[in-house]
Amino acid sequence: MKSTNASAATAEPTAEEVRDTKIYRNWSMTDAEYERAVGMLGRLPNYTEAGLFAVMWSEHCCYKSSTPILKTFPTKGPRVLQGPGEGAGIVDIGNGKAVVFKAESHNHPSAVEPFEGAATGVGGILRDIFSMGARPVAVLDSLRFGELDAAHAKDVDRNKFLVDQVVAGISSYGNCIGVPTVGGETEFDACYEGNPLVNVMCVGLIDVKDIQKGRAAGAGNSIMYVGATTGRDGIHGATFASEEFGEGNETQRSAVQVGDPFMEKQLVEACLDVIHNHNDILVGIQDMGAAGLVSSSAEMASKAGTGLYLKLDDVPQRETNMTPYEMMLSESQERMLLCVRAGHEEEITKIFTAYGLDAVTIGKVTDDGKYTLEHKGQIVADIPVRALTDDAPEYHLPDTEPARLAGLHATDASAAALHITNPSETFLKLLASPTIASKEHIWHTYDSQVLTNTVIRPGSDAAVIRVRDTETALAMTTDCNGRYIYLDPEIGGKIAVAEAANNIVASGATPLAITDCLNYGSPENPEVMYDLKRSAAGISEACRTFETPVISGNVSLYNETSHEAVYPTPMIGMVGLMEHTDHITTQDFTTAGDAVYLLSGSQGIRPDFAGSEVQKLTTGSIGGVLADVDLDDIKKTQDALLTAIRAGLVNSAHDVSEGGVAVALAESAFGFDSKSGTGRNNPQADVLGVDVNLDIDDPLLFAETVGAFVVSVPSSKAAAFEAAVPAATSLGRVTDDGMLTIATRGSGIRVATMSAKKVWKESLACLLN
Amino acid sequence: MESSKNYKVTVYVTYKESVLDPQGQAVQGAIERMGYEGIDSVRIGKYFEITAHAEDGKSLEETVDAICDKLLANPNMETYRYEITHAETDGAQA
Amino acid sequence: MESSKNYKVTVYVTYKESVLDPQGQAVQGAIERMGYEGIDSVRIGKYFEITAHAEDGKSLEETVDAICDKLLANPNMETYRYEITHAETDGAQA
Amino acid sequence: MSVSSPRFAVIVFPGSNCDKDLLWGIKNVAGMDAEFVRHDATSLDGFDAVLIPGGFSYGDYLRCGAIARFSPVMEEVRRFAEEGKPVFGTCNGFQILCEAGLLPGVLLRNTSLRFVCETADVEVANASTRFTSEYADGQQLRLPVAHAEGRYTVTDEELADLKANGQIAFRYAKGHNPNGSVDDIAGVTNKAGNVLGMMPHPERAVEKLLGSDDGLPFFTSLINSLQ
Ligand SMILES: Nc1ncnc2c1ncn2[C@@H]1O[C@H](COP(=O)(O)OP(=O)(O)O)[C@@H](O)[C@H]1O
Ligand SMILES: [Mg+2]
Repeated sequence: MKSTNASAATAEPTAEEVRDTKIYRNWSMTDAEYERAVGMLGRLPNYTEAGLFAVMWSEHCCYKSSTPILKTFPTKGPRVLQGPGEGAGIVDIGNGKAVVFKAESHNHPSAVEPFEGAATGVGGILRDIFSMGARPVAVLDSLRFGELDAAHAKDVDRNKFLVDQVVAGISSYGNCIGVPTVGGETEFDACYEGNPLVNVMCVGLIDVKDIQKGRAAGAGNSIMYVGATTGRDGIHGATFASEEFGEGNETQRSAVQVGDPFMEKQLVEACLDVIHNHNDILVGIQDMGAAGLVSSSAEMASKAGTGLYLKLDDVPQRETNMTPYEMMLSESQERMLLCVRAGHEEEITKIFTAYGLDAVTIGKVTDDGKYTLEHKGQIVADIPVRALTDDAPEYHLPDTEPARLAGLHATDASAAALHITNPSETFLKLLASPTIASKEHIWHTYDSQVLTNTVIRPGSDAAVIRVRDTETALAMTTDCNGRYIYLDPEIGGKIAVAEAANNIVASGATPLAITDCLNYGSPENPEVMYDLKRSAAGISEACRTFETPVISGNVSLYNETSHEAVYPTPMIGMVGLMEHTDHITTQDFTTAGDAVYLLSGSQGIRPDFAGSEVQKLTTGSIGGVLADVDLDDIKKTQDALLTAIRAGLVNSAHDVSEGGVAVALAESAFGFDSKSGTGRNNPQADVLGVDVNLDIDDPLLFAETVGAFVVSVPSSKAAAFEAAVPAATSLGRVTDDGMLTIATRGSGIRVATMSAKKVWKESLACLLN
Repeated sequence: MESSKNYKVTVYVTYKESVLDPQGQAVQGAIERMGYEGIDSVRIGKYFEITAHAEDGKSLEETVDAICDKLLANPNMETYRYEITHAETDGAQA
Repeated sequence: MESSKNYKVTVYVTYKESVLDPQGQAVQGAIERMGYEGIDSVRIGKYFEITAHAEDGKSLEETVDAICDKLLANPNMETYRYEITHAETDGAQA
Repeated sequence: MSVSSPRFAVIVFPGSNCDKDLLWGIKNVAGMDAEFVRHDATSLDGFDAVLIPGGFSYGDYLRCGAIARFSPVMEEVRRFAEEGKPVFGTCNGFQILCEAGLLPGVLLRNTSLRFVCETADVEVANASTRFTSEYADGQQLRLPVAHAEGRYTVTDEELADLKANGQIAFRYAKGHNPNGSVDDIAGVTNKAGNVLGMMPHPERAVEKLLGSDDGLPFFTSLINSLQ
């Protein structure tokens, strides 16, 4: 078969010119990779083919540097129906139903074009979920930005702008398409200034019988393209995402795409209609994500062990004179690829037309294992499918212990304690710090209730969605404290999972499984590889302890600006199963007179100041030796808490995290509006307070001991609770005097609940003005 | 201030050709469904009517350039153009 | 169809004077915070670039009137004006 | 309610996203006979009430509701309303009814310029409509709102008319107006009282599990008015 170069009409370089000019280097392909491609083809790849190799072998598409690490994650479990490898992972939740979830990053697009970058991030992860056959039921967003005060930011206005626009993008896409955004996290640190992190997780529900796979099986079957037309937007977006930012990257900006949530809404409904009602003629379905058409089609063929013949003239195009290279690499949004049984194309077209969408046949499944592209009567690519997918390079990159660690570990973290002379003052400052302050200003702009399943909205430890036609519910959260991982990747990795599990348990659910977004710097830096490896080891260990396999995930590398990497930030998204909606618990105190307890591991509250908010606040930096966590001990505490919740002994539960036990107590007393319809107008919420006595020194009020919970219990059930959870320490009572009274061995804290709440509630809006 | 004149500035911001305009598409579709013929394409942009005062058109132009670049248009995906006319006079082009 | 000509239509839709335009106010506030002086008021409108074909300007005008009245502007709060120019000719006003 | 249960149509426009919520509320929670009716349907025969859901019809890409009002089914909705039968629109449904001229006024961008999702304090301003008879005048409700363009705007004369005719059905509680609506208006009827639009979502408040069932009497009022 002759494999000519692109038509004479376009002045594309010849195969020889590609070799001689090394143009592939612009696409982040190395000389060695180019040679590998030449070897696989047994000839020089033409321009289009070289482009296909470059994008398919980019980190973003094939995870060439991270695959060896991902293989170390535990991925199996009795409930796991689909682990990593498909659009999203799937876990059985009983009653013939399953939960489908995955997270994805959109860091680089959001850094240059925050609104569209974040919006298309939501659109992309939604497609992963409904391509599995599931209806998306919830979105969570995990965000990291630079600091919001001029003293700690290079360009504070830019940081504010990024927050504003990223949040607007998420809200605009999620609200329009009608999937509730129910949770997330938002943290601020100087290291994210040039490279914010925008991770979005989507959760879907499916009847087990409807599960789909992205397969192009059965020679002769048709490949159909549905959704939006293809434009030149986002070409090389995937390789763009795999490159670190430097000063002169302005020209890359054309890689940003515009989202059309209305189109995607129609796409969801049409695809689910096909899956639910016409499954007999659907062979496989996959979304077009990174590296658009080439990635989706090659993967579908690879998974089925088939070949493909695509006629690019039939690809719906938005712009004129598009080259094969442009069409294959375009990252235009809101497109899906279907494999349809031969002879049934018209039925499919009809269904999509009813939703106002185009569906056209652009090729056929073949049995020759080849990836063949035809354009204007010529063959423009002819590559073994496997070469693009399974045979992509895999690198075992070297790692070395980061030089920073020795210095960080030499810091005495207990120095933070010395700065705490007025605990009430420190307390109020902590409540005002943007990482701890209420994120209401953000999630107020997210429709968190559409689809009428949301029981717990943003504002509590985990969001909760009821599962219709059952007594069950799903709890979900995202978590990661990059500062801990910066100090100690392995322990930090454990903590990220433990905190996610704590949030799930505090809401009354059993952790089921996790997804992740591994946000790191350049893998070519051995220190970054060390962070990646060690934190993955910590995550794996914690996942084994909590019995939460990793069912899906995403890797985002090259998160650097001018060689400054972000904190290693492996975002953990966890979903838990609530056996009965009666178990749903929030962090809010409900009733004056309730007994307040502290549940913590065998060691109680420890002087855990390394990487804490109070350390950052009082010393201006972080450092010290991060205390290891006893995962089994935490698991025991979680199990005890769950038992008590299920026995109906608990009115509220909140895990201790940023800001320590003082902040946890305060947040519980703020009586927030997380249970829809309570809170603001609950006259009690305005007067609730707490009167407790902790037998600790003042600074420990702010120590971030992982695995501790603040729990409130009706006084009539106190005895039963103490019998069920012998390790619980009685601290005092919920009051109705509107005061936070926290006694210690020192001066303790005494502040009016409402004034503390005002600081906490209004801080973020003030900072963002 | 005494010597400053009044101007009217109109700024037009549109998406670059290559950028998808879902809004324009939606409007075009609606026009077709309403039964009107002959509409080949619709693109939607923003339109700002600004009143301003300045010493002269030249200095105002600098300000408007800066405002457009930094605020009114997103250089990643939009282009703009503007017109400055004298207000309260017969609208000569500045 | 053989005798039809190509036109470019630009439609401007703005809020009536009496309608509060908080977006325009926000833009004006942002301009002030950025330190630019001399901007007295900002109002934001929509701007449509339409390409169309029709037998003559007269019949196109009828269509554009109808589209504006029914779809592009809401007469309760907005007003519109438009310009029709020949495309591919020297742009005479229709 | 057995065989003669009234039948409800829930209209589905491209981009509607509260259609399932409305159907769930009226059918699964209130136990009525209800069905989706597509935007391109040309008949509402056999239906006793029409419910227009929230969402982003056609992406709300021009003005909210501006494109949806030209859907074929809206001709039927107009006829239905003219026959005096009940038509209800929430959120985007309200916006569509205003754009279609079935209700006075328009809904503009919130004064905050931001999307607002919260549980609003709403007051029943007129409990004698067919949609509000199960409430008492002045009753305080907790109803979810979720919109970016909910600032109800009418001219002074129109406002005077609304007041004179008792067309204001719901108001936001004093000091809790989430969008800048004139006179704190949250929901209005037409002059005849058979068409009602409101920004709050009663269908999101029909189950205690989800925090509030303050919206349930809204639907029972409507159901009772049909029996
Ligand atoms: N970007 C966001 N989007 C939605 N909800 C958010 C966001 N950021 C924070 N939240 C919500 O605010 C609450 C507090 O978040 P966080 O401090 O991260 O909780 P925790 O420390 O318990 O993990 C949670 O309910 C969370 O879902
Ligand atoms: Mg928590």
